[in-house]
Amino acid sequence: MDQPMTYTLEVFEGPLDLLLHLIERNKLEVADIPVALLLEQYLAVVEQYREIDLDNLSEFLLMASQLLYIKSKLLLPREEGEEDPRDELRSMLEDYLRYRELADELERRFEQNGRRSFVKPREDFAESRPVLKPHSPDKLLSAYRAVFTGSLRRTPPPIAHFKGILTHSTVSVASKVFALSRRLLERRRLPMRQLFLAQPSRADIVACLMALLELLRLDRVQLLGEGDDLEVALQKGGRPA
Amino acid sequence: MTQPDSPGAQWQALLQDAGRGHPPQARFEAAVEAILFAAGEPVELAVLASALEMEQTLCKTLLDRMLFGYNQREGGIVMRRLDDSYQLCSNPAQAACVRAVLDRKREVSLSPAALEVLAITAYNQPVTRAFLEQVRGVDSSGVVASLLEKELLEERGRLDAPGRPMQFGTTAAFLRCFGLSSLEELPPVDERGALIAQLEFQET
Amino acid sequence: MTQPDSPGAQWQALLQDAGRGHPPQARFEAAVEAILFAAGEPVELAVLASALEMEQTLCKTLLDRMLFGYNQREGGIVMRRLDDSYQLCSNPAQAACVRAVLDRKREVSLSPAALEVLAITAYNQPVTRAFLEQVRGVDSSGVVASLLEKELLEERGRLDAPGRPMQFGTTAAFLRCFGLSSLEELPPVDERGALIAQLEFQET
Repeated sequence: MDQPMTYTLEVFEGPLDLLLHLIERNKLEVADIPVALLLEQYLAVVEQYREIDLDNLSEFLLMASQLLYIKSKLLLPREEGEEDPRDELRSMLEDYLRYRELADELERRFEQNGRRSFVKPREDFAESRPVLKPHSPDKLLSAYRAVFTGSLRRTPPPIAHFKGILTHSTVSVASKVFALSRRLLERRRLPMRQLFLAQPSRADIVACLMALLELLRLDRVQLLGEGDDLEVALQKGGRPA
Repeated sequence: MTQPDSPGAQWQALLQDAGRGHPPQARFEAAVEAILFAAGEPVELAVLASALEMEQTLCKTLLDRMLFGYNQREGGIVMRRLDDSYQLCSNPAQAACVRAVLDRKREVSLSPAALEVLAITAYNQPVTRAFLEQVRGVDSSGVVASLLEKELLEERGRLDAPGRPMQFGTTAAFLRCFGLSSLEELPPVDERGALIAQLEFQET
Repeated sequence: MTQPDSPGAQWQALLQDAGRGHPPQARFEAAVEAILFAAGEPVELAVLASALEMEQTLCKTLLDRMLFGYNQREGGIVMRRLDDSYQLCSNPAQAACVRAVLDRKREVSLSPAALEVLAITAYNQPVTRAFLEQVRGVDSSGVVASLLEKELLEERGRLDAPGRPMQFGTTAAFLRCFGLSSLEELPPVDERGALIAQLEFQET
């Protein structure tokens, strides 16, 4: 409230909201996604927000690293049959846009109904203690089965629902690119051993290695020294994208 | 009527009785109005039928007949059907003067985030927090908590997946707030070509 | 009427207008009905008059006229004047069926979690919290506490093991709630294998 602001910042619900905002502002189509252009503007906005303590900052940063990753993938020649690295982001944006439009429709309905119609609290009537509803004993059996074997009533969710969970490994490579770049910006040089020893899990180590290789190929970092004393250093004049 | 005092025979006579406003239909409507008024919240058809000691199919026929007439009188109270439940609410046409009297706290307001979560849930229920987060790209647990408190969302048991996450669905209050009698009345959406369907819906 | 849109002039016309059911009186009554309904409690004349933007004396005249007509229709809702306040209540003539519903509304249902804990306990009693937690894969102490409070579970002494954990079993109230006369009447579950075979059968 007492934030000394000379300009008004728009409030973004999240990284997808911000991306859609940028796409609209640049009069682009969701299908295009010129990642390089968006990344630059995206980072500029996030940087602005960082000063005023943005909620969900980590999610905004995660998206930044994902954009960074896509950008780096786009610079490489794509093998035949290989997916466009933008596909996943594109479908996320499309899904989100769809629900946002549905939300607008709901809002319109809410203005006409929920906001204008009121319900009444329950009338005070003869007080009595809560009573337990009678239940069929079969409910016990099905509850018991549900515990041991997985319920029959609950149908498994479509695979699509797990899309995000399953692709998190991809995201984590990108986040490693981002994390590594940031650490190097602060420290300039890091012993390679230390880099891997700090990783909590095997998946992290793999992701970290892939991130390192990615940065090496993009000529962002270089390796100095040899053997056990190998060090990772920021390439001279290199900016972490 | 051989047993004029038996509720069953009495109500049964209503079906034959085509004329509205005759004593039996009026008596039925008075009873339903009293029940719905006192309850405040939505009351299920099954509960109404059992309280009135009548068959559900008959009860439903009479309720739907009542629904139509009740709302046609354009009074201060309207009757709504929400799935298998019925509820009375104040007439939206009177919103201005009701607001002038009502405590501000009773007014529900919904943020864009809340509307997004409701839209995603309505079309995919039951959904987990992780699913909402996946679609929106941000943590949504605060929004979910506030929608649970507003009784627009409810818990729907745990998903059979690692961590057994809680699943959420929309409530009868959700239907009422958005002027729907059932989820089938939601604007139609296809899988991918969704937006087109949506636009067509708005145009008509 | 020189200013047909001014509320004052509009309402004023009502006083001259002796006939009931004319649009202005009907509009007044709809507004009042909506306000009293949404409020649920007595609303003072002064509050009503100010919400409707009219003079108190005029408002009172119209309210009292409405009071008479509203209660004559013998619906499910009646209107009451209490000192300087007005309130809608359910018609006492409908008390029997209102009570039938409201009492029923106080019936508590069991959550899926509670059913799971009851089922595991019923088939394995006495059980410890740790056992329940291990089988369900989630902390169950809140559920156990609420089932103890509902008297569906009871303590059954401590287990002779490290930590001496409390053990729990089902109660007579549990049997009543599930319509059983003894635990032997529980739906049979043989061994694990039998249960799984049964499930596979159901799935095909």
